Amino acid sequence: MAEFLTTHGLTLQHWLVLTSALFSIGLYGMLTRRNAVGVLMSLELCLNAAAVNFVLFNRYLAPTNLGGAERLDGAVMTIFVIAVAAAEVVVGMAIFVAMYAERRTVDVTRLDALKD
Amino acid sequence: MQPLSFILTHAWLIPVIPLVSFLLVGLVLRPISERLAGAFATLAVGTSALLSWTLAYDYVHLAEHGKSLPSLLPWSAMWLHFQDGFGISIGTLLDPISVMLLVVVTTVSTLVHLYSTGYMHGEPGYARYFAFLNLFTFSMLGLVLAPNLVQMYVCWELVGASSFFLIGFYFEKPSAVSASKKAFIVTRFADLGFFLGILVIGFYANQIFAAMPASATQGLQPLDFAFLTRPDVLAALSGLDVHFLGVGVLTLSAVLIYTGGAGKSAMFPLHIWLPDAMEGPTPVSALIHAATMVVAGVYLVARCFPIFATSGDALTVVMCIGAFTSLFAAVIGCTQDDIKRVLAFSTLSQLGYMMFALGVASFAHPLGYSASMFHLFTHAFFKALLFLGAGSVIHAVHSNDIWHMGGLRKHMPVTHALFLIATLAIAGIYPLAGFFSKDEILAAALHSGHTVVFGVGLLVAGMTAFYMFRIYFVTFWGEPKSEHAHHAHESPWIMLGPMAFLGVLSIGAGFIPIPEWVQLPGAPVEHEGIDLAVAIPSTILAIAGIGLAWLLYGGSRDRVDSLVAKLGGVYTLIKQKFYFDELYLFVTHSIIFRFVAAPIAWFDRHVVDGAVNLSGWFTRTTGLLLGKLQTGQVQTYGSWLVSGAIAAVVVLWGVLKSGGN
Amino acid sequence: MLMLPELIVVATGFILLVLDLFLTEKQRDLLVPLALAGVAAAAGALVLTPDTGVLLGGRFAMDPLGWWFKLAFLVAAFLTIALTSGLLESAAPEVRKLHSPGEFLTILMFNLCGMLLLPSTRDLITLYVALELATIPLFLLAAWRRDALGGEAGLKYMVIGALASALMLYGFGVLYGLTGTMRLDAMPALLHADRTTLFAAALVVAGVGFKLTLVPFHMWAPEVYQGAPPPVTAWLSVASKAAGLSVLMLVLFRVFRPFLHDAGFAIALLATLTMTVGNLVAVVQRNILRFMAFSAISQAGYLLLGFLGGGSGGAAAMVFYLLVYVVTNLSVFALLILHNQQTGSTQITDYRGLSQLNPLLSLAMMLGLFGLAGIPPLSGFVGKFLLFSVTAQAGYHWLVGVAAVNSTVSLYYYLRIVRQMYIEAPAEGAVPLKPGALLTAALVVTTAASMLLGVVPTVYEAVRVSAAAWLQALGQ
Amino acid sequence: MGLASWLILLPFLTTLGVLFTPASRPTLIRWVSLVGTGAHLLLTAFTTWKFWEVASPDIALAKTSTLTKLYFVERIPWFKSLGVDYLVGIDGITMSMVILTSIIIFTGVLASWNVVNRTKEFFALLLLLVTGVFGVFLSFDMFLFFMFYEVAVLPMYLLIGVWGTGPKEYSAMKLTLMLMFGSAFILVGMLALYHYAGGTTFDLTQLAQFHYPVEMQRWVFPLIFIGFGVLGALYPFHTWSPDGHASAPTAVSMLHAGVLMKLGGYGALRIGVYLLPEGAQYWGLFFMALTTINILYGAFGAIKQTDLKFFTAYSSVSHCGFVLFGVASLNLMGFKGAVLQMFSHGVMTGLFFALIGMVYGRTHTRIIPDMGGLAKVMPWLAVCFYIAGMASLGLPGFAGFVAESHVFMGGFFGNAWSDPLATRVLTVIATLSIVVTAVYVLRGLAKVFQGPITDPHFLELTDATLTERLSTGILVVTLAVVGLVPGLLIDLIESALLPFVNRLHATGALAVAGHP
Repeated sequence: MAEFLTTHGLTLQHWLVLTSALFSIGLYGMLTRRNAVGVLMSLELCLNAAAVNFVLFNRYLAPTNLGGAERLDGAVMTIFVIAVAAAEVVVGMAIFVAMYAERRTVDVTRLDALKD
Repeated sequence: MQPLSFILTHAWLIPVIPLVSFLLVGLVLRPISERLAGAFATLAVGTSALLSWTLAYDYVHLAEHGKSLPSLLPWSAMWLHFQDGFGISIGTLLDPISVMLLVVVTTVSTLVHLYSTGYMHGEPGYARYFAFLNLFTFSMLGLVLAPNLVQMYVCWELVGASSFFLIGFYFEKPSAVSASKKAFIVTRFADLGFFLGILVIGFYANQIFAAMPASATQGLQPLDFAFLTRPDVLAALSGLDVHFLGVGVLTLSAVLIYTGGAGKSAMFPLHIWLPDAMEGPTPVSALIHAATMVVAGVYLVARCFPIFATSGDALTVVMCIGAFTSLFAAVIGCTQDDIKRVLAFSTLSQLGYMMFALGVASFAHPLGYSASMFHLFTHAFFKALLFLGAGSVIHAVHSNDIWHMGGLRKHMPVTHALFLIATLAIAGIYPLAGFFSKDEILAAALHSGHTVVFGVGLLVAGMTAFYMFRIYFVTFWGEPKSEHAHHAHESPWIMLGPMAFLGVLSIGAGFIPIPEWVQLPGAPVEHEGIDLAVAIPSTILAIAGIGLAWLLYGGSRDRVDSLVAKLGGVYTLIKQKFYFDELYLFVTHSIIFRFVAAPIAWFDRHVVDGAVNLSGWFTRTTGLLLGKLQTGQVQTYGSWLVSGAIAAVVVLWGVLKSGGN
Repeated sequence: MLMLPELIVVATGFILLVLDLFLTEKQRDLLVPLALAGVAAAAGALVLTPDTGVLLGGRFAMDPLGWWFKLAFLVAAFLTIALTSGLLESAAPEVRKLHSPGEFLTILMFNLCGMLLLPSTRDLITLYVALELATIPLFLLAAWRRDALGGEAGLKYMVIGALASALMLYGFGVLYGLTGTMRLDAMPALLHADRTTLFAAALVVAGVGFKLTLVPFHMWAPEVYQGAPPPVTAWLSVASKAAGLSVLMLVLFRVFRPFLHDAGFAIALLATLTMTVGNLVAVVQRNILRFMAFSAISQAGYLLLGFLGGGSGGAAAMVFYLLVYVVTNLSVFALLILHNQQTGSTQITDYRGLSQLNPLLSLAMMLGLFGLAGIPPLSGFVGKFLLFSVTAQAGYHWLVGVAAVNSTVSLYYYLRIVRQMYIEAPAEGAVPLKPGALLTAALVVTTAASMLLGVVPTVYEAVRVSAAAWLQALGQ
Repeated sequence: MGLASWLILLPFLTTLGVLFTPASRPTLIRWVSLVGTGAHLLLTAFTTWKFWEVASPDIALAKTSTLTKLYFVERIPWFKSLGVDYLVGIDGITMSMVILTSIIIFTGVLASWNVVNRTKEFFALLLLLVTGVFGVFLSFDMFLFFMFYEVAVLPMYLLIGVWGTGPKEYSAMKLTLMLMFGSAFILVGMLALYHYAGGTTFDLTQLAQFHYPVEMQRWVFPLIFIGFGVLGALYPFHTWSPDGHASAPTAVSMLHAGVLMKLGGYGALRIGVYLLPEGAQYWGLFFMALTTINILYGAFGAIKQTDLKFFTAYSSVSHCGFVLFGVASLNLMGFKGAVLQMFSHGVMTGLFFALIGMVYGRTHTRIIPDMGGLAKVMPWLAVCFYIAGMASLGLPGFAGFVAESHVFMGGFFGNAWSDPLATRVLTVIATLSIVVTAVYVLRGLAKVFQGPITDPHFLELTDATLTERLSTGILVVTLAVVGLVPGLLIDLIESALLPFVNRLHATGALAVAGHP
């Protein structure tokens, strides 16, 4: 796999551009989607972009200077991120459902009962 | 030298007795019995008077042959310690002028106390009145005995305060209240000058004091008269090359000190309070505003005379203002209708006399100094008598206006006789007291070469005779002009007695050899007998004045009225006292209050306080505006968060690139 | 042994969860004492725990300052549960009751566990997991009352929280990329003050700033504080803030220590912004929960001052102030919760005349507010004083001025409440509040602690010793 | 425990005593307060006597020393790692201020005898406040000092807010915030002082041995001076004073104007000048000019006031200006004058406010034009009012004159670091106030007490009661005693102030050039 990537001229930088783009798209979505579910989905994008980063760095950088169990830290982190993201989504959805029951909408721009 | 007698070493008893009496009367006796309070107060001052006569007697006998009387400081104690080598002591300075004034003050005060027991009988606040009289007497005596400028100033303020309370004795009467305020504030303003004078001279005297060897200043403090009037100190002071607005230190401080004196002695243009001060009970006017307190200014200048004389310029100021005041007041005195005001203007005029007498004196020609003190002495008696006489008349007629009186010589013969004596005395008719002292002043002016002043003095002498006889004729001659005047009764003996005593003094005081005793220390003796070159013209002028008064006021009022009509505006101008009261009123109310005080009050409430409120408003408004950012839109908050992160990046880049490595 | 407190807390959480299934409505009243006992046991265990030591191959470690943080979390949890007891019990008024007490307490326990883990984490993985554990349950707690406001609060909290955690995670990723290691302690040696590092630092700070309510990452706070049930708000305002501080200290002292001194100006700026905005907006609030939110924001600004200079004095000052803040803020919340529970109101004006109805409660609340304002001899004063002192020592005299002026402004709004309680007359028909036993006890404890911490120097001196030891250990 | 601690503890114990007295028994509460403060008065007298015994042999020592010697020192380490100690002690300045405070609180309790609304809280707060005041005067550790300082300021908010009149909430808030604003400045200065000296001690006596860099002194001194100046009604930070005093209840005005405002001058002297002599040298002239404005501005401001309390408040602005003026004149006479003025103004203004309260309690108005001729129905109050007025216009025989003469002498004598002509001109301008003061005092009093009675209801009013006579009497006697025998107080404070001057001179003359 690694050989495949390097031979096709894909360096870490390319991957980083990808994750940055992913992250940015996620951010944009979080800040602009009116539908709460859409916001959650954008969040997933962000988290996943970050998670991919960890894998990448683990792949490209970490093994060179570390030994033992820590060699896998980046990958482990990714798994945790995925797990946490799932938990986050669960909690989020639970709240949305409760919200929807109360307000009959999941449009985040209409949630402004609390303000100055 | 023989040991000093008891009273000389315990001279402090003389002021302290009235003080104790003041406290007792004010705190203890007043609620118990008003009569008792009055009697006690009178007794206390009487005791002081007896003591001061004894003291004067002992003191005069201290004189050794061919020498002038010594200056003694038998008792003193540190009072206010400013810093090392600069403190203020209190003590009793005995020298000719203080002893003389001691006698005058206690004597007149006793007589006034006595007189008042009759005059004030039945008035509400009777005991309060006596308490303040006691307080005044104490303060005045303290002033007289002061061995340094600060004690003088302290007592100076206290006499001012007691004068304030006595002028405002009828505190329900608005005119009395405003007169008392006016008196206090005007003199206070003058005292500011006095105080500044003390500051200025104190600063430099302290420098000189500190530079002297300790042996040279043994037992002295920089502000002691004994130090300040020493020739070497004066030489050092006048030698200082320090000028303010082109005026040397010595002259500056002398003029400033003189300002205080001018205020108390109501010299032009600070004279405006004295006529109004006549709102107080008449005995008070007699004691405070004729015989004693108002001469404090003269006394101050006399006390500091070496300073003035060394300065020279300051003395010229004293002379000019004194001469002008004497003329100015005499002119106004000719037109007033209120008997007490006429007397007040006459007091002003006589004070001017005393002042310019001092002004013409010098170390070369010290006669003016003695003459001034002599006149102070005699004037106290006849002026007090005039006031008490006026009081007696007012008591009978219930009015101050001379045109409500008339014909009183029949109803009040004793008062009439005594008033006449005093009037003659002030007019300067031989052999009454006023003649001698006035003569000596004029002689001093003439002999020291101040001919203009001499001329003014002569003129004023004539005018004095005129206006004094004007009120005399209007009051005691002619027909009674009011209902009260018809039914006037002679006053009781408790009032007449003191007047009679003063009458005797008005006649005889001229024969007391004050000028012999009161000599300017360190100057040649220049006393001479009656100088006919002066006596004759002055007597002629006086008689002329009396004659003119008789002419105008001896008979009907028509002549006066036609004369007034002819004078027209000039007369009104004079009668309105040259509108000085209005001028002051304008300056204080329309300028200071309106253009200083009111704007400051406004500025404070609106600008300074406004700034404080503005900062509060600003805080709230900023808070409100920042609060508006809480739109309730979660995505906006998210944007803030992201922008915050970006901003943090930028800031960190900036800070660590520039500030770090 | 090192992890005993955390384990006890987790165990308590599970026990509560399981018990909840078997208990009747009435019997559930036992859950609160049980939870309290669990927290107390954890605290007891903490006391016995040594303040240094390593577990899990260096991914979990005790350090002297972490010990204090854990104490703060446990104290906060204990007090919060005590304050909440009135709303959790079956007899509570239906409208404002917090339903499902077992679940509520369980989630609280898990949340607490996450916080307890935070100061001990030594690599990015544990840090991330602990942080999320310390955050996600809060979303649920905030939305506990499934009413419109609660739901909105929970949702907003969740969205912003997720955003912040995404940013932070991205930052973590960059850090990992830069150093190739997850171990926090290994990072300083591998980092240079280049743009990428600073970029990562900024992202991490933004993520933590969300938890610590630093301006401009604070905007969720007023909304959530207002919408959440008051006990949750209380918990949020103290525990979540403490968690934020512990992470920030971890990050700034362990990871970015080489730059800490030079970044002083940035910290100063952030502190200025945070306290000023918090204070200014607090001035105009009418709802007491929102008001407390802004007050808490400004307090975070003061806390930040301790980072200036990067010395152990600063660390000690922050931790001490945190302890002070926990007890003081909870003493204020005690009355706030009680008031809300019995009147349903959250308006500041509804506190009017309280001093005439409940003199002692009002006194306690006033002391709490003065403590927050930093008025001596309350400990809030000493705490602030220490922070200001650190600031001055770092040479930021102007910032001391800013902070002190801000204190003045804050006094204004704290006094507004005092004014309502003491100067205004009570409303017609207002009845005195009746505090429960647990709440009273908690109030007494917090008030006493908030006074004593400032007068008895023992705690501060102990923190100071810990901080010195901690920083020394870091330096090696 | 020593005398100094007891002086702080006694009012605090009295506070507790009041707190533990049931609110339903207001009379008992009053008596507890009265007995507590009375006992404090006795304790103060005893301490003064003791102090005099131990301190008087050391006067010669003070002439050369640059450190003020403390007596009855108690030091208990507190926050050890910070160098914070519980450090209390007494020197001459402290002693005189303690005497003042003790008198004022005792008379203040008497003057509040008729507070009926929430009596317990009132007295508890009043006594708490005064505990803080004693703490400030007696503590010589800056931390402790600052702590007590705020304890002294804050109860004012409730005292005015609850028991005040008029726009009380506004006034109370403004007062509290402005004073706290001032203390923000102080805090900055204090922490700078602490850290520049190494950050190991807050002990004033030890900090005094440290020589601060001149540059640092130059920026810290104005902070300290202005910070304390706010409490000392320094122009333009004085506007809390009129509103605050006007709204405050009698005893609070008394304490506030009488004692609390003194903390300003005290702090400026004790911390500003003492620790930062070179800063003082640099800024002396500037602050002299500012306080000259203070003096005249307050006096002119008072002329136009119609409310008796505003009137007195502006007069306080003017008189407190003297205190700061004396401090800024940087010589022994100025310093002594400042302390004397603190004392005399404290007593005098305490008397003023007590009397205003009494008059207001009868006429139910404080508006000067509405009153008139009251001397007829309340001679005692009138006499006391006039005495207070005369004292405030600096009539010799009362304490005010002693103080003012020192201040003016001090200003005129100037110092080596300010342009002599400038200090003299400023002094001369400042002396104008003695005339302006006479104007407003006499105008105000004349309207209230003299002239015809303006309202027939006034004829039914009564003169002072026994407690009122007692409280005013004590204050009047104090004014007179200090005025007549100033040595009593001067000797007490001089040895404490000499080191202040010595310190200024020990720094060596700085170049006069480059003044602000």
